Amino acid sequence: MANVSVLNLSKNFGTITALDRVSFQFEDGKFFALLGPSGSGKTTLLRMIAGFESPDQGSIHIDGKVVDHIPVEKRDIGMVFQNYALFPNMDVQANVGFGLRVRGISVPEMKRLVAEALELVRLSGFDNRRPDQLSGGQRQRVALARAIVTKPRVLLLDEPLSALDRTLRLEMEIELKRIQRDVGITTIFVTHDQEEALTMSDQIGILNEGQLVQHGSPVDIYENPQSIFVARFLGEANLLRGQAAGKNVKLEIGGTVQTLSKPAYPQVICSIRPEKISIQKEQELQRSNANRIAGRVNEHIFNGTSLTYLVQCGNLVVKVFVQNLSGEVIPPNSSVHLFFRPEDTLVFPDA
Amino acid sequence: MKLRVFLKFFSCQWLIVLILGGSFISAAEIRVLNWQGYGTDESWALEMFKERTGIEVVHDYFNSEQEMLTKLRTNPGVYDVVLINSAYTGQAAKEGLIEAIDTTGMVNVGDLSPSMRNDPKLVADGKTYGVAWVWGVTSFAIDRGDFKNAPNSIEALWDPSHAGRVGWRDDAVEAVQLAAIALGQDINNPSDLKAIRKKLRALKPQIRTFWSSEDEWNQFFSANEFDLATYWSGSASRSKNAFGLPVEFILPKEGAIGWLDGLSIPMNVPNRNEAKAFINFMIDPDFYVKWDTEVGAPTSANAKAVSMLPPDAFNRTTFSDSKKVANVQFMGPMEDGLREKIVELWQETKAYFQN
Amino acid sequence: MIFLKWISRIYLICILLFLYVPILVMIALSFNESQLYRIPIEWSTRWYEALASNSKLHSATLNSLTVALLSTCLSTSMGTAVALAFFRHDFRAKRLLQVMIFPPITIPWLIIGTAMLVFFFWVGIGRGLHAMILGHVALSLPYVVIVVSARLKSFDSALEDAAKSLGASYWQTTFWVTVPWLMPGIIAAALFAFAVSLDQFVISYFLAAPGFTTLPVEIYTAIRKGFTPEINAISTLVIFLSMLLLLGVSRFYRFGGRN
Amino acid sequence: MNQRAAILSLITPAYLWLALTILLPLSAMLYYSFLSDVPIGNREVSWTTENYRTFFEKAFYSELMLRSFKLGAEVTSICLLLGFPCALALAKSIRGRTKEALFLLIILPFWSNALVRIFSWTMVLRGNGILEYSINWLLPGTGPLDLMFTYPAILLGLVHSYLPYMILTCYISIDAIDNQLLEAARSLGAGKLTILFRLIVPLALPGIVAGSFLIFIPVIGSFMEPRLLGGRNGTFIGTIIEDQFTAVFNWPLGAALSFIMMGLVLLILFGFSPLVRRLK
Repeated sequence: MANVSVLNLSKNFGTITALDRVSFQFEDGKFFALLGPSGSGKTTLLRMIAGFESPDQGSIHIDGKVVDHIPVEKRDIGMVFQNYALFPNMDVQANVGFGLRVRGISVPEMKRLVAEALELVRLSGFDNRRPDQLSGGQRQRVALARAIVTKPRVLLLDEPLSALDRTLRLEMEIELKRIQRDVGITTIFVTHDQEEALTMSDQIGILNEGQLVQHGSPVDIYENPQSIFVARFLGEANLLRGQAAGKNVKLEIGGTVQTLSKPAYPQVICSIRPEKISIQKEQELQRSNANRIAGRVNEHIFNGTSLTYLVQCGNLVVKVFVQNLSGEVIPPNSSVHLFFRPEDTLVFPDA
Repeated sequence: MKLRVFLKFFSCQWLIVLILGGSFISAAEIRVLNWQGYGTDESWALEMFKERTGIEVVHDYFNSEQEMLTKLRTNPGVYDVVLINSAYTGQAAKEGLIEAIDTTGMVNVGDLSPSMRNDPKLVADGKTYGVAWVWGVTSFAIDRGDFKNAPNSIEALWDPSHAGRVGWRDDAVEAVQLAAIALGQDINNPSDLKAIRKKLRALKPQIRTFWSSEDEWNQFFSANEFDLATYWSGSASRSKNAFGLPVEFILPKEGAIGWLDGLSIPMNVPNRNEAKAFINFMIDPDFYVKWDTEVGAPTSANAKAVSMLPPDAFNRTTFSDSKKVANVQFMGPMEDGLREKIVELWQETKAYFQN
Repeated sequence: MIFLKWISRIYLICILLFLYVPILVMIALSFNESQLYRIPIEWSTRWYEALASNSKLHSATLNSLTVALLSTCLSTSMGTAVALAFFRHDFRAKRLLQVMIFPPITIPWLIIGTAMLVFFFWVGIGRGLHAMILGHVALSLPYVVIVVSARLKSFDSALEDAAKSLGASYWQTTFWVTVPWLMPGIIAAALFAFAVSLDQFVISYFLAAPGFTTLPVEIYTAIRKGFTPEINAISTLVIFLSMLLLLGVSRFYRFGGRN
Repeated sequence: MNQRAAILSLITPAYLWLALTILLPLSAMLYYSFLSDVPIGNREVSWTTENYRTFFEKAFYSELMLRSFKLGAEVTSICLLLGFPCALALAKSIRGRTKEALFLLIILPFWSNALVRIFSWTMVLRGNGILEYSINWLLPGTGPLDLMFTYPAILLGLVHSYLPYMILTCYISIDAIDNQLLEAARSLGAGKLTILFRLIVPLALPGIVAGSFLIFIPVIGSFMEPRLLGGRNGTFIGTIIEDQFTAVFNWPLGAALSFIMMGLVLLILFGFSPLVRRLK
């Protein structure tokens, strides 16, 4: 187990820039998620830490030592691949024991360690199955057991859950987190699924177009996105264009809202998350010091625990999440007012 | 330490095996280069020879004189005895492919008819480069079933009534020489190659297929692929005797190609004495009489052997008739330049008139 | 649809019949008494009896098998290595080298055989077993590279990455992961190489040393100089042996379908 | 493992081998083709371009070359016409064990000696041969067929020898076509012929091209089949070259003719290269 840090990493594939001066520190024993849309460079970064790609610039340190010139097989890492990459010609035991065999560990010792690892992933008794005789979730566990049985310094996960169906994925998310906590291994996890990243990780790094745009704890990033990109990529956001005047923003769709801080630029975009907005019918209108905009309900989407309203405000459709407290639904075409607090009204410059 | 001792021991053993094996092989085995099925490889003869001398004989074969020469050139020190058509003996000697044979001690050499033993094609500067073995003629043979009367002219090959029914050996020199005979030219130095070219072109529609070996000839003949075909005298008697085919060999009035085959010893021969013993055995009457009567053979150069054949034998009757043999022209050495022209002429003929 | 199905079946059977005519004829004539292949056939096992005591054909067969076995081993291992190199790595001369693999199939064998004869004679390699193996390996190399590369196309290189991430060295990855996965392709390639070598007569004809012949060379000389149904007899035996071998291999390697 | 070292250790053995057995021998041949005679024994040789000049001076060489290329084109086309439907039927209308068994049966003839197969054809085709015998038995009085030693006999023998190549290469590329693709086409209303010519043939093109080259090239250099089956009509550039090496021993001329033939083959490959490139 170890710290991993990357310094100023850059990588080009031909004319495409995959990574652009990325620096980051992965702390010992923590679970990190690298999140980003496809093509953002997250997989490249992971493969570079593993050693499959070499950086054009910058360096990678594991445990404070530069590993740039150490090949994959000597880096002492564990990796779980997107499609698991289980060796089809070996049974579960041989698959899990592969890394031990390579390290020249004696057969009885190997068997003991493999049994231990299989127990950890709750697959005891599957030793002699072949990969094609396993279900998706079981394969995933084998891949995980195989990656951790050698007690690597870092565990790298390349979208390991993307091939599973939803229920299995939720189950594996919890399982994976449990195992990671039990083993206490520094884990770097690549995903494009924001929910996965939020639920599992201690720290999230968000990549876009080869650059690390923001990193921090899930709550921190969610609550304080530092760019429109992050605000939209992690969770959802309603974007309202306007002009700043002091702490007030005059919205294009009409009305003025307050923000917490004074924007430093005249043209701004306000971002408000749908769940931070409350909705009230015209006739029930109460006075409030919160920001308020008027609109008309277009339609609603009911999904049991909550309701989503699509509200037409001027030429803009604003999304609002409402917890299903009363079981009442505001009918379409009702005139409504939307309320949100100034501290939930985030402003970004309008590029 | 132990490994080294073991290796030493092991390699010593191998050395012994190699030396013993090597000497064993070299003492008991000779390699003969000849046409396939041409006397030297008759299994009964090799048994007879082994019984007499204890020498084993291994064969390698060639398809043409040129191939034989190339095999000698590219495999020095491999063959012990080689059969060479006397027309090529001089060239082989000049190229240093064969050595002069000291015939003392080869008892049957004395019985060879002197004209063949001392044939200038085989002997140069008093040195014998080839021991005369057998001779014969090349002309053609007919299927008796397809002819009412046996033809007596070589023009039968050009007879339109046998168009597409003629077998022809795929050999440039032989083809040109047969055309030369039909045109009355000298086979070893044809005076008019243009006329020969025309004659060969006229021949092309006559031809059914080309043959290259005696066996192929027999198969085509028995499948009734041709009415008549060029052939060798010794082979014709083999086809008749050994295979019972209705073959009749024709000595046309225009003449035929005569050849004399000699046995030679290549340069750097591995087993000179054994080779000489084998050549001596090949001209032995015991071998020849059995060969001709049971299998069918060309005529022996050994006069004594021929005289021991049954009185009605083809090789005794036909070839003792001096009138018939008078028109036979013997193959002599040929200049490289002429041979090249002949080869090209023949290939052009083969390319001509194809469907 | 049923109609098309039957047409295609009948068509396949016709093609198969066409492919097997000469083989059936070869088998039938091996039981024919007549040395000149006369028909109608008089049944006889005389050529098989003759075969039993024909030491020349025995040694030719043995030589063929030796050459085929040795050259198959060599060409399969070298060809697989080349296919792996092309699959795994990108390098400057790759395109050129890929093209360079093909001359053995794109140049008529006649030319290659004579060229080898000329060159081997010139530099003193000479003729014989070693020369034949040199030639046969070169001829079967492109087949091996093609067959193995075809199988590699469906190889998931994440398997190699996984092995490396687990600490396996380059060669451990090769021999423990990639080669076992490739095995069906390698076996198919080896079969191809074996068949090519066993059937090869042009190269063998030019490179065989006197007294050391292979079966095809023996058959070639026999066809031109003295062919007896013994050749049919031995060919019949060879084809039955091949059939057994192929059937055995097909238990491990599915020929028809994708794996 | 250093990348360079890995590549070198993987490819060096094979390419050294190819250099020794193909590259250097062909260079030696090229050298020979400019000599006046074979430099073996005590012969005097000199440099000359006569061997190449001969080809252009004697019309029959180029006629034979053309004849060989025509033969190659014809054999290839017939193999394509016969083999492609066969591969299609095998790949798309037969399933399971039968498919596997049929596939085995098709590649099995490869394992019998090519010469013996050709020789068997001579037994079938020749006068009083099996074909004539069986036809006369079925339809008495048909008389001789005279198929042996004709151009069609050569075609027959060569098509038989090379047909499995075409079936194999076409089969491999047709089998790789996803059935869902064909079903999609049918669901869009495409007829059988449309599917065949607009979908299957274009997708199977790599197999067709590979099979065609695998057949065309050896056929133009073939000499055994024409010799055994062609008789009087069996003279091609291949037989002429073989003659130069095995009967006449004019190696320099044989080498020159070989190089001219190889040059023409390369020209054709070059002409096809835009098509081949498009396939990649």
